[in-house]
Amino acid sequence: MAKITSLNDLRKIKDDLQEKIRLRENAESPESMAQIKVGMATSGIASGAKEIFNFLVEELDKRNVSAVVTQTGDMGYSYAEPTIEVTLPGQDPVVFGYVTVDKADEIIEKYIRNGELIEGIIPANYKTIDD
Amino acid sequence: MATFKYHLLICGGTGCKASDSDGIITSLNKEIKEKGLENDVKVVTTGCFGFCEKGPIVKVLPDNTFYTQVTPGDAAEIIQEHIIKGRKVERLLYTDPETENHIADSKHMGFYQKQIRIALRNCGFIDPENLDEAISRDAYMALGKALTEMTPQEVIDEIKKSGLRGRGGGGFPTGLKWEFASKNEADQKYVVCNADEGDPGAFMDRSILEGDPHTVLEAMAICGYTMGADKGLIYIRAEYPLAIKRLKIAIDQAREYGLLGKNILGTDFNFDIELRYGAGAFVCGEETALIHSMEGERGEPTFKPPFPAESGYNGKPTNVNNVETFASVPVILLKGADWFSSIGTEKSKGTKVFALAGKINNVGLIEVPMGTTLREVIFEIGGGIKDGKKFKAVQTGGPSGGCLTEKHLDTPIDFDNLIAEGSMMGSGGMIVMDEDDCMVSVAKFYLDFTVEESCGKCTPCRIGNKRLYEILDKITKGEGTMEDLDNLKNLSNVIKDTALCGLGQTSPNPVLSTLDNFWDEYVAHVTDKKCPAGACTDLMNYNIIEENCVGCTACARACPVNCITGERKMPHHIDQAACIKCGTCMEKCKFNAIELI
Amino acid sequence: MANIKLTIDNKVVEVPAGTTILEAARQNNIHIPTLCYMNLGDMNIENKPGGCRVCVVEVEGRKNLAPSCATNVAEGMVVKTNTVRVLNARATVVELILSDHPADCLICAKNGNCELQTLAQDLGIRKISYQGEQSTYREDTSPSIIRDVDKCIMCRRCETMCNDVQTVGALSAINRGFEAVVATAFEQNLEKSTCTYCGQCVAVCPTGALTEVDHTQQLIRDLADPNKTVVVQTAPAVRAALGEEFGNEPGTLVTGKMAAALRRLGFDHVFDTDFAADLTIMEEGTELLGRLNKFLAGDKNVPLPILTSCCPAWVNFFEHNFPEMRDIPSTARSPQQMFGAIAKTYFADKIGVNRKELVVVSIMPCLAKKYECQRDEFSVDNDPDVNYSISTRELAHLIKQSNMDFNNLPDEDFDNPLGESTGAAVIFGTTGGVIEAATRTAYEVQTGKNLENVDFEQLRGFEGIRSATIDFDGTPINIGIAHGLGNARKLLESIKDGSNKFHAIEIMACPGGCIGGGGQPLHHGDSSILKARMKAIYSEDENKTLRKSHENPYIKSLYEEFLGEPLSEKAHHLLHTHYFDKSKNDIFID
Amino acid sequence: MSSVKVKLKKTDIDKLAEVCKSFNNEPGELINVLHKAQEIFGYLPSEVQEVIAHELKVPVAKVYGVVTFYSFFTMTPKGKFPISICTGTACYVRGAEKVLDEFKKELNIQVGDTTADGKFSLSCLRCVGACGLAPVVLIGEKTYGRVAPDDVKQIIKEYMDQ
Repeated sequence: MAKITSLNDLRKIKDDLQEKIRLRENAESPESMAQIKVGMATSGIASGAKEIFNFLVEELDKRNVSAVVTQTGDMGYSYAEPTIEVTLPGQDPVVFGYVTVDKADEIIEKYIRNGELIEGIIPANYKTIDD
Repeated sequence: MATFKYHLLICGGTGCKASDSDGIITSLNKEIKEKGLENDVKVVTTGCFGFCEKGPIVKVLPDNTFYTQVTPGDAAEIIQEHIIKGRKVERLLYTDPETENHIADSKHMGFYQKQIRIALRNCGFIDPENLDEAISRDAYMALGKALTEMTPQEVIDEIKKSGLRGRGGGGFPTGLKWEFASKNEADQKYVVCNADEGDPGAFMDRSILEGDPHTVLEAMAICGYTMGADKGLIYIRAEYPLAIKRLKIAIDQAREYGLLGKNILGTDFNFDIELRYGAGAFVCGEETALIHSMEGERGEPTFKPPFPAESGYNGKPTNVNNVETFASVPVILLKGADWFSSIGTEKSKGTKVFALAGKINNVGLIEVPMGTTLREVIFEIGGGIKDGKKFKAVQTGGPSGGCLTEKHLDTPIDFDNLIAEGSMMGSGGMIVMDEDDCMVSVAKFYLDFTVEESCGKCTPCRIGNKRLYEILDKITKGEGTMEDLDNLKNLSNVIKDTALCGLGQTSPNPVLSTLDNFWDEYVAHVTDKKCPAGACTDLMNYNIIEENCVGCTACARACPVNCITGERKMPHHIDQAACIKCGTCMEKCKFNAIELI
Repeated sequence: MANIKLTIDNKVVEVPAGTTILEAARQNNIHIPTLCYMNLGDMNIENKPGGCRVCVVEVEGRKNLAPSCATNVAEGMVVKTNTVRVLNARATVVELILSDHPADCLICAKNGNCELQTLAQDLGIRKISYQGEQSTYREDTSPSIIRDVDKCIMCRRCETMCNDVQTVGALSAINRGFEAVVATAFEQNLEKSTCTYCGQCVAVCPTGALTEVDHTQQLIRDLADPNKTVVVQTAPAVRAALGEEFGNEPGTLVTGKMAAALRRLGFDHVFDTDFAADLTIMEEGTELLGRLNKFLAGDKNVPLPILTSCCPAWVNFFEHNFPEMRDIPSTARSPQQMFGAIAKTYFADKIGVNRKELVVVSIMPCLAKKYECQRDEFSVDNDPDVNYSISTRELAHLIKQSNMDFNNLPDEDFDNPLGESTGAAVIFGTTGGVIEAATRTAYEVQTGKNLENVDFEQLRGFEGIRSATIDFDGTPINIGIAHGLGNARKLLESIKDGSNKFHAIEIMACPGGCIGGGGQPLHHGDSSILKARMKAIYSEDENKTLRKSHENPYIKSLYEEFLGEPLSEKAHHLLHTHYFDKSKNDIFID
Repeated sequence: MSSVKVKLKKTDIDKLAEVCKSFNNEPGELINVLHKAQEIFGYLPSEVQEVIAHELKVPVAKVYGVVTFYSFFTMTPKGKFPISICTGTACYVRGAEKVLDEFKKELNIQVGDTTADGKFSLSCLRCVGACGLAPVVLIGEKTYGRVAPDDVKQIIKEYMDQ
């Protein structure tokens, strides 16, 4: 490592390095950003949830969208798998069913970025995943 | 670069290491490799999470799952269930002692809810052996700001404005101290970090050094800039091998990056840091004693003035601050004095780290805003008293502090309130006691410590504390008189009034505060020859409960002094005058017929 | 410096800035008691650990009491030295010290002369409220000094003297807390340490923790033994201090009364070490001139400067610390030992007594002398030249025990032949005196001219290290003087590194020279006493008709009848010695 | 003072001289030198102190004064398995004293002593910071947490045959 010779250098390095622990930073204040949970019980994985999970993690990172992606167990919507639940800051959770890579892309661009509701929402059964 | 989907944070602090957190790391990495998840999951060794009671802790991010008391054998399950299947390992989750519900996320645990972490901000979050992680969390940014955008006086003013006071015990305004040191002209000046933490039951400084060493290095450099010192010394206990190792790594890394050394960040400011080792003397927490120790002398305090700011290490102006104080400095410069001073009480700003221990459910290291009440700390963060017992007292400030009781529970904790109540902030030890703790014995415990640690230089501390201890010992043995209680009081006050250094001046506090708050308990020992808490064995008697005794003679046969008599199959009797209170009879009795009262 | 106004005990006083409360009070006749504090102002010796806490006072606005010895005055300060709070604290502190102190005052060597005892009396301590464990240590007896560490109160004065002033380093505080005490390395006997027996620790010890080895009982028995002839020699500094023990002003000369007292004690011959001091000048002076002339003739290998060797603590010091320089000091024995050697040969022959029946006793201001007379090289067939040495203080005790009214004794003279001396010998008792005496003789011998003015003011004074150049009729002779072993060390280091070029150096181990010796009446930290003694010494010199050693008629006849000439073979045998390397004693090498 | 008399080998003396030299024979570095020396010898016998005093040119009494001041320095060799009991407040409140008594009883030695066979030595430590595990016992590098007096026999047994 070369020596850091100015405050600007230090700032630049910091910005680069911050990516490395963004995952942790985001976990620190989940309330302030979108939280995405991917149903990844055996059935979910079988229906391609893993692929969706990887896509979300990588794309959000690439597109510089602050969001926390976690996996969770069975969401109880087996009929619509793969399912993901998205919670925007200050809003109630919304669950999307039959999620494909394309759908996931749409969810990122429209719902997470702009708050536009899109098709594929599963009617809420008044329960969040953690309950 | 791989984008990890999970970070597994594992506490590598001394407490968790003692419970084999290294073994957990090895097992986790092995599992990860076997399952081919090297690019998805990253294992990070961090500093202390604070929740030592439940260590070792493994925290899974991004979902903030908090696994407690993990063993290396649990690694496979965590990987298989949590990482691969997305199911939390229920049995490793924290159980709320009241609701008995599992709580997965640390944010919802009472232990963390009331905490604001400033000094501990990076502990349990970054890998302390990795400067990159520290930089990504703003390390050296405050130093950069100070060097390029502020004059030394502006930095001092900012610290003064923040209201930061020394966290080592004295509570002296830090900015003022820096200003004194900056005003004394000399060819050489020193910044000293006091890491000779010695309060029995306090380990916040060690946790900071183990968890976030760079913040201390950075703050020392900032201090050096304000006072015109190019040399820093960290006086650290030799009994802290892990902290020493991490500091050495941190210093090397900072030098490599040019954040210590010559022309830091392209300015003409030079600063470097060396370690000095303490050798087991509590009194070296006192700054003049510390300086003598660094000079290779006996760690005896000397009279102030002259203050170290005028004549310190090697006779040069020296500024001494403790670890926690330094750890608060960089954030103040980055977030501003106003932000810092918005936290806390009128005269005590910011947060304070406490080491919570004793008869409490959640033993650990916590950081709360000044002004938090003892009740919040003990019952909300600490989770209340262990085993459902009754709260009796909390000892704050270590050997310099006092015991506070029920009536003080709603006192907002800050420097001045604690002193007003007869205790001290000290370095932040907080020991909770329950109904089984005898307050005379507790006072004796602390005096034993002070007698052991007194340097012996001044009469009141050398002989006075010994005499205090002896009187307390007499009382716990049932040999005390009311005159002894008067003597305790007078001697305590004289020691407070005449001892040379802070250690001596505060050493009678445990006695005075227990005399004040538990006078009846002292009197019970003296006049009734009884220990209400049932802790002083000399005042206890073994007694045979007649209705339970079947006359098996097991106790009589075992008694080493043959003081138990009785017919076979008839209730037995203990001759109290001959009994040596060894407890053998109670061990031998199979019928619960022997009690200790 | 600016003056500061403050109030002490309701009295407004004005003192210079930088004054301590204690000094300010004393200057205004308010006597705050002290115990650990010691200040020998003129010699820059101060012991101020602020440890005993006896001198605490109340300062308005301060939350605890202030040690007056270590607290400087400040403008507008309001000090109270005798409130209930202060008196209670002070008494409690003294009670605490007493609670860890043997209560054997009546049979303690320091009884009546103990600062702790006086303090307890002044404060009216009538009971010790705090009883408990007492520290116990092994008693350590060396040839000169007894350490009864049970009586140590950790005032640290001895440590200051041994380390800061003398740089001997035999004593240090050890352990901590209640076990803390001043002791030797590994708590070994003083004999195994680097101790030089200078006795400065004894001189300043406020209690009975450090005292001298007492030979008075042995002396009483010897005086009573009809088969023994007992002769006594008294060192120059004794006569300038002994009177203090009998209530005389410091600086009162009691030479004549001392001689009378000694005679009444039963000594068969009352002689004077001063005689041997004159003899020392003959030997040492000749040795100096010998080396000097060789050097002036171009021999650069001559060991110079020549160092005086009459002080036994100084000899011990260089044997321990500068063994590599042990060829520099004069080989001349000290006056005490020269006296012994002459007494047990020349004088014993003269009166027809076998040397084994002759007991030579010396009265010395010094504790190292007790050790010196026990050195192997000063014995013949296990019979020491000087049997034993007693201190000025011991002599005073002895006189008191013998029911003499010292102050009303007549003035008497010493006996002959070993009692006659010159003014040059008397000044051996003070710093600068030996070298001045040597100069008086060396000058006349070297130049062959008569020395008109024998007072070499430039060699006198209290400065720790002094130097002067004396014109030996065209040849400048550089002279150095040091008193106090710390100063000696500095001077020796400067010789070692070549920064100082002296021809001759006088060194005395004790601050002030022998007048401040470890066996003298205790000065309790008052340096004006030393000054008065010094003045007395010089006045004795002035009053003598003969003031140059080589003019002493009995010295002349000693050479004529017995020794031949200075540095003769006989003189070498009886009056000179050699030195040892003691630095390696402590280190084990397998 | 309890000290074991030893004679130092020439190589040991050289080693010590080397240590002192690495600190420029600075008297101010005395404590650092003592730390290093104790690392090498395991303890600080008087002979080691004498060599250090000689090298740093400080009085040996002073070295001894420093050694006896700091509890970290010891003049007796530690046992093969040094047992340290934390007597910090947290451990005290949770029964460290009883555990200590049990060790004393089982090993039949006092704090600061070493068993006759040189196997165990017993000492007390100030807070080691593992308060969550109180009471804590350290044997060499290994930590035992939540030790009860009843556990003591078993713990000692672990080392008996080693």
